Amino acid sequence: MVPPATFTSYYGRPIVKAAPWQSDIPAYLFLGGLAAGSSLLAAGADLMNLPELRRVARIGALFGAAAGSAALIHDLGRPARFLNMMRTAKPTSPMSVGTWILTTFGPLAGMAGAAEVAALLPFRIPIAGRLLDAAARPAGLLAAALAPGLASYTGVLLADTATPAWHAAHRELPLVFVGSAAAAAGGLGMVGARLSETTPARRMAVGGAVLAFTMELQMERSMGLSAETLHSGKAGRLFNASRGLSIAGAVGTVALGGRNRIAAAMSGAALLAGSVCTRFAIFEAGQASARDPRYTVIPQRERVTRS
Amino acid sequence: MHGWSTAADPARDTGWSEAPARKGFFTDGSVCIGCKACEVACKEWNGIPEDGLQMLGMSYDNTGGLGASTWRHVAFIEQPRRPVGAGSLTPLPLVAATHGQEAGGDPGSGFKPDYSASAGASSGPQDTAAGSAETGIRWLMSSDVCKHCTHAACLDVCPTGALMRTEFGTVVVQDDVCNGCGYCIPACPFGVIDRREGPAGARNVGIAQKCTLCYDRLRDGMSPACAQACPTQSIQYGDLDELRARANHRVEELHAAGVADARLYGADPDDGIGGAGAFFLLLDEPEVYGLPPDPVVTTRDLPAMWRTAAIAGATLLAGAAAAFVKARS
Amino acid sequence: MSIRTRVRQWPVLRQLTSADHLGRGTAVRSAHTEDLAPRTRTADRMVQSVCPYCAVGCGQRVYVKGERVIQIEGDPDSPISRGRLCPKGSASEQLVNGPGRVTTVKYRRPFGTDWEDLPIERAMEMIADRVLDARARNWEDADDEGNPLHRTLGIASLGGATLDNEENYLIKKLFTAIGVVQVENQARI
Amino acid sequence: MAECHPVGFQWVMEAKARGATIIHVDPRFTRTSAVADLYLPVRAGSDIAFLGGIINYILTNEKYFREYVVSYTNAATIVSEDFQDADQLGGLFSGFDPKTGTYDTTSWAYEGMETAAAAGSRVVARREPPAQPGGSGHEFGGRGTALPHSEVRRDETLQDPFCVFQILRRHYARYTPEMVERICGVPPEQLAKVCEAVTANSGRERTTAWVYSVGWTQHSVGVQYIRGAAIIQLLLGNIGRPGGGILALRGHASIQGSTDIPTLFDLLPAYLPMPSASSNSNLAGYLAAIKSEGQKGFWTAADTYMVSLLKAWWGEAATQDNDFGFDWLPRINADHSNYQTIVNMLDDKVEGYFLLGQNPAVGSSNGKMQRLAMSHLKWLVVRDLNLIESAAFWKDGPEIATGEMHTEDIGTEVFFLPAAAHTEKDGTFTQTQRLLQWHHKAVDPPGDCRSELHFFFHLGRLLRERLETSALARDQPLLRLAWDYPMVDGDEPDAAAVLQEINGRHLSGDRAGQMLRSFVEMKADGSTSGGCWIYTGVYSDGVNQSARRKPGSQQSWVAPEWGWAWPMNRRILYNRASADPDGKPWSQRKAYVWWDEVAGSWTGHDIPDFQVNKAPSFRPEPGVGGPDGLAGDDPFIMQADGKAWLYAPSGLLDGPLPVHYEPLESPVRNAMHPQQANPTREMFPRRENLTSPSPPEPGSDVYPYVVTTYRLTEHHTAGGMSRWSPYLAELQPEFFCEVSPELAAERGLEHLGWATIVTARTAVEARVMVTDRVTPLVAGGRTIHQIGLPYHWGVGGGSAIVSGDSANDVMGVALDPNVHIQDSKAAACDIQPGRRPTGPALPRYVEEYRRRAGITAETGATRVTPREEGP
Repeated sequence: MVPPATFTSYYGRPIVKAAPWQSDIPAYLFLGGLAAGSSLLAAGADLMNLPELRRVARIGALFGAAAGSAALIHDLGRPARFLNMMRTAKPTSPMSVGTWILTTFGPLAGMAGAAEVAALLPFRIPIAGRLLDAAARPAGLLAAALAPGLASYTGVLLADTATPAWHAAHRELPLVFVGSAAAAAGGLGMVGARLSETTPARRMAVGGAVLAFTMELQMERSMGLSAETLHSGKAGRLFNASRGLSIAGAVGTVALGGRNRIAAAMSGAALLAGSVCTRFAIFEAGQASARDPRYTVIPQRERVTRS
Repeated sequence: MHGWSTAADPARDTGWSEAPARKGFFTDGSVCIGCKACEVACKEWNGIPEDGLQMLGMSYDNTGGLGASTWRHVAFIEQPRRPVGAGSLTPLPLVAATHGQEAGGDPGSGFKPDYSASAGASSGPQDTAAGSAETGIRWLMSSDVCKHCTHAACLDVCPTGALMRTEFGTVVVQDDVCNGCGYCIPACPFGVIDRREGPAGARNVGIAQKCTLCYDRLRDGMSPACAQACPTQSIQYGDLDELRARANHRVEELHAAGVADARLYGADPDDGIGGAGAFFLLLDEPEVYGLPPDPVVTTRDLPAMWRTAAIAGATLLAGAAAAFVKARS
Repeated sequence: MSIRTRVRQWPVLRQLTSADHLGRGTAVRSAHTEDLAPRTRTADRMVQSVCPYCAVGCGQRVYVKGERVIQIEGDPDSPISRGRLCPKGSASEQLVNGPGRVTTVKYRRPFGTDWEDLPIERAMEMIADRVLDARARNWEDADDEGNPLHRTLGIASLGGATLDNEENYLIKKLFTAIGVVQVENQARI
Repeated sequence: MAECHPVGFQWVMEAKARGATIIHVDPRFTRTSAVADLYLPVRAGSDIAFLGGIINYILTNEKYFREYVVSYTNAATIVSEDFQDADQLGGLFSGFDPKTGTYDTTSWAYEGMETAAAAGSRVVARREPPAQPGGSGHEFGGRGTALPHSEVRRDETLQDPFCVFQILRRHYARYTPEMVERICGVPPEQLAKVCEAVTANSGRERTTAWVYSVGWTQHSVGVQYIRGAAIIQLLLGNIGRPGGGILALRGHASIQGSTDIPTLFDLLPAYLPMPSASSNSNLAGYLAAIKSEGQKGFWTAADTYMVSLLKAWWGEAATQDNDFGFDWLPRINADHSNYQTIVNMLDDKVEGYFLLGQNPAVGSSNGKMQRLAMSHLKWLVVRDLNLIESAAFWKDGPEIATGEMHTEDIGTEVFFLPAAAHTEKDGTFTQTQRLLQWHHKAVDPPGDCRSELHFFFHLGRLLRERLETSALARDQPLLRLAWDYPMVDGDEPDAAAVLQEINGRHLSGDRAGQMLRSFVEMKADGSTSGGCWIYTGVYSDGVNQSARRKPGSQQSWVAPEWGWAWPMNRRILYNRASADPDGKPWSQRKAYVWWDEVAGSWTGHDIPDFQVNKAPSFRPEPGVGGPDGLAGDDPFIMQADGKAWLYAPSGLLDGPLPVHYEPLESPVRNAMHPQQANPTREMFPRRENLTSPSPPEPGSDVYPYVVTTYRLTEHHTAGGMSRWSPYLAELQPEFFCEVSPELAAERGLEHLGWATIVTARTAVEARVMVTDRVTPLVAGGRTIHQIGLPYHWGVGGGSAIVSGDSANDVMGVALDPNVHIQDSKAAACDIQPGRRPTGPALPRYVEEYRRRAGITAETGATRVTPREEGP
């Protein structure tokens, strides 16, 4: 007879600790992804001469990088010591790697974004404005070069922990996250640019959504027991929402995105929201898996028994 | 990324050319009397604030677990009168959480044991060093502490260099460097390190805190405060090699005395963390004491993760490029 | 600190130039860490003492800096305790420097509803007056059969057992000399 | 021991590692039980029966150490034929007077000493009105009582039916395993394990030690608990030998010192008794009651001890002509101990009260009675580190909340004077093993904080200044008092100078001014002084021996050069008994001190507790008393016959042998005798101190459970030194009760919920800890549930970091007649789920219980249990 699946713990208390992070971090996961995807979209639009898409994407990248950085700093226990992040460069620390990427990416994407913002102003900024115009393209292209790193490292950031649900997903998380980033950036382009310029945005959005969706399916298999956490409680609700929004957004994009400006904008918004929900869902699932010792004990106990 | 050899010398690996022998703790749960001197001596020496005046109902444990303001924690496990020889081989103590319940949750609410759930659970030998064969009760106690892993995830993931390997092979937080990013906290496979959130005005609020193995005392050749205080030498401090030898001998001694449950935890250099600098002698499964049964340093998988990230990045780049193919309508 | 020094001490540079390429040891050590020392090293003096809690009589080492106790820990020289202390003994520093410790005289007048402050000299005078008063009013020279008593039952004392022998000696000596016999101690409880 | 003396317990763990068997007998499964080889739950208040079962086993199975017993104990001594054992009289010994509740102990005497005992014993002399005997077993701390001479008749074959050994056999025959089970709830096979372990580990090659704390002393028969252990240890030859003994684990830093240099009403320093009113009209009469010239041992020199004390106190003013000031000593004529004083306070007989580092509002039994009593005082002086509950009872104590007291109606004037901590003064503590250890001052006390030394010296100075011109006789003892100590650090009396006075000096002759080396140098002619003869030698050669701190690693395992042990730095008392009658070690393994034939002296690892040049073969001339009267095989040098007493022919007020009596409040009938409880217990039957009925009185089912109190490692007694410490408070923040799962089910108690515990005194509320560590016992065919309450919390004062109801509030006050220690380890209670009523509803709730049980002030106050009709 198969023995019942019981496990022991110390008064039901967690073994590993949940990250002390509040919503700043999942928000950053989204914003960083948005910035990365947007900078790629902007670079493409720049090269392909799609000015409206370029503007939306550059401003999206600027916003994502700025708001994301703010969220990161806000989340610190000692925000005034943010610069200590620059003391070292540690390949063993995804956060160190990510910080270096973000601090390089940020000013570049910022410059490109600033040029777009400056262009919208009713007046011209002397000298600096011209310099900005001149720098916008190389800065935007350099930012785009860094964007794949920025979009993917956050997957490693979560996976490189003892949080059961995150670590178990380490083979898929970067892929899920780049998919989610692409979907968000595409979605933003669909929201902000005229239909005629959104073809790349739509492609990117749908491609991203499909990638994220497939990799999530794969991820759930890898996660084993801890996949439970994606389907219960707060994480479960968020995950369902992310699925619904992403599917709706993707279907909308494919069906109507190229034809109807409003439908495109709505689909884009759904994809953006879906990306937000994906990040929050995975974040919350990890936190829940850390708080319940069964996700730590049972897989490890099974591993011990197997070996 | 890691030399996964058994002969890891963490101090030399981190630039200490003139390192003394690696130091550590051997915490022998078979002689712990649960007095909590270690908890107090640690707090007193390190100026750690009081962190909670609530009764938890977890036997005599009102500390709960390791955290930013608890660097030593004595676990108390009451294993009740049990029928001998029935059921499975793994003892299921009073403290079993049953399958499928909500996450362990709010420690503040205190622990309520479920007597019905523990009924019928079984046990190994009744008569052990730390128990009375007469009443069938075992009251296990053991003092938990940071493991000072050979492969320390907290140290690996710290982005500021606040976490540092010392010349003694231990892992410490540099209070003046840490910016409280909190990454070390989920990284630790034992749930040791945490960010101090209060009380307002206390030292080091907002930054990560954990056992330093009394780095300052070690510098003057003194014992860590907990080991010095421990009345029964349940906590032994010394050269790790020697402690391991001593611990193996102690286990043999206990086995010879019929205490079949005795086992070492964290003493194996081939385990998932490369062996702990602070290891334990336990009388039951690790999870009974709130320890993970098979901890693995998360950064062992980091190379694979970076590879995945590279693939993901490339996918994104390729996808983005593809999105612009013939994109001008 | 000059910019050059700062740059030279930048851990990223030290990572590149030292053996600690991954930045997990010497390269990331701060100046503060480098100077770290136990506070016992810089104490002005250490005196040997005895734990004031139970009667095992564990040896304590009391470290003082700036006329303040900064650390109390077990005395390894003691053949009784061999340097070890229980949680109470380990908390001795808090007993001495405790947040709740009252260091001024408090006075509650008869029927009063709150504490008042009182200079210690005044308190001593008032207590002396009351002792003489109660003693005079309740003096017993002899019992009914004429046996000498030479005492008062109007005053009593109850001491804890953390008092020093020398203190108990003066207490017993003084109380006996003024005829107070109800002198008692935790030892009875 | 692991619970309350963790650092001392290191030696037990070390012994265990070396193969020792650790047995723990306790109602409660503690941290000690957790690491013991054998744990036995026992019903609180039943230990005399448990110990009796072991004695029965030893005697029945001939397991005693015959040579030791014959040579070193009074087993062979013949007792008066008038003696009748408790068996014969339904639980009373011969000589009981039901009117006074006391014994005439004449019939207990050794054969041939009956008359003398009646005339000479202070025990008899002290049985004077008012009814309670004023004496105390503490007086006999260093010895047995006086004997008129040491010419006892002995039968070394131990066959005489009136020899102590045969009396023991008969006395303990009824303590069968079945009886032990019925009384204690300990199954016979468990008892057998203990008996086998204890006897297998005693004898020439091995020793067994017994360790106890207040779980044994806080009973109305507490002294007889210890006597029970003493009988075991003497029968097994475990006294005076390494690894043997009966070790009292004292709970406070200098509680041993507090009895050596007593702040106790019935003692002068070093176990000299306080003079009693009727029998000690002069020094000679006083001394005659302490010792006779014909008896053996060192108590015959009591005159030298007493005169030296008087010289220490009154200096020049103490002269041969004025009996060395003996008449200046106040006299006692009743029980003036703590609880009697509290009762007197309630009756407005006490005006002023000093509390010196003591918190009776929480730490004493029947806390409400304590607090009510203090509200009757005119003034109260509290000296402590923190604003303890006893200082603030008038402000926010529990009775203020219930409306039983009103702040504005309490006339007590309260002075709180902050005290100095141990790091802020020099001085000695005497720890549990009689070791004096000097603690050095580290810093000045802050603010108004002062040492007791400072307070009492200056109080004395102020009093003397006020009375300077008085010619009243009553003021002369104070004015003539030697009260002149050198000052250090300003106006702090020099503690070393006080210790020197305690040690004593030569006052005249060649060595005038020099410190005494030993109490044998003391003289009765006024040429020496010394404030505590057993401490003489602590300043030998002008060196503070108590401050010696040669590291333990640099000396022998006995560590004689760390601190100083009384007497004369001997670390094991009566260690002559570690050698056989011929002076050879009983075994090489257990060698401690022995006779060196070549050197003609005793030698060994410790300082011999014997006249060092007295050969084992020495026999005194008949009629010689004192130290010279001790034979070479009389190891018990303070005893009047040189032997250890299995049977106490005098000195105890409640019997020459222990008898099992039930606690005053018990759920069961005494299975051993018709007599239910100790008939000589001291009681205070009154409204403030009610007792619930015990069988055979009706109503005991209203309080069906046993409640006991105890300590936790994390706290210290009434909490004055721990509840104000954040690090300790957080480890055990709340008052809780420990109950078994069975009781929890019976009463519907939920783990971590609340429970109300109610006794005849009051009700308290506690968080519930349901734990398998509490075992329901089956005793006498019924299940006994026991409830454990740690007693560290209190209410009032407001400044403690954690507070809660006080366990001692539910305990009552009845005292052991010998030592006036309260019966606070077993009482009857009920327990109900939920919090207790608050405000005036609380006294009503308690009253309703009393009504149901039919409690009046006289309940439980009957001394001799009425005999029931036989079946």
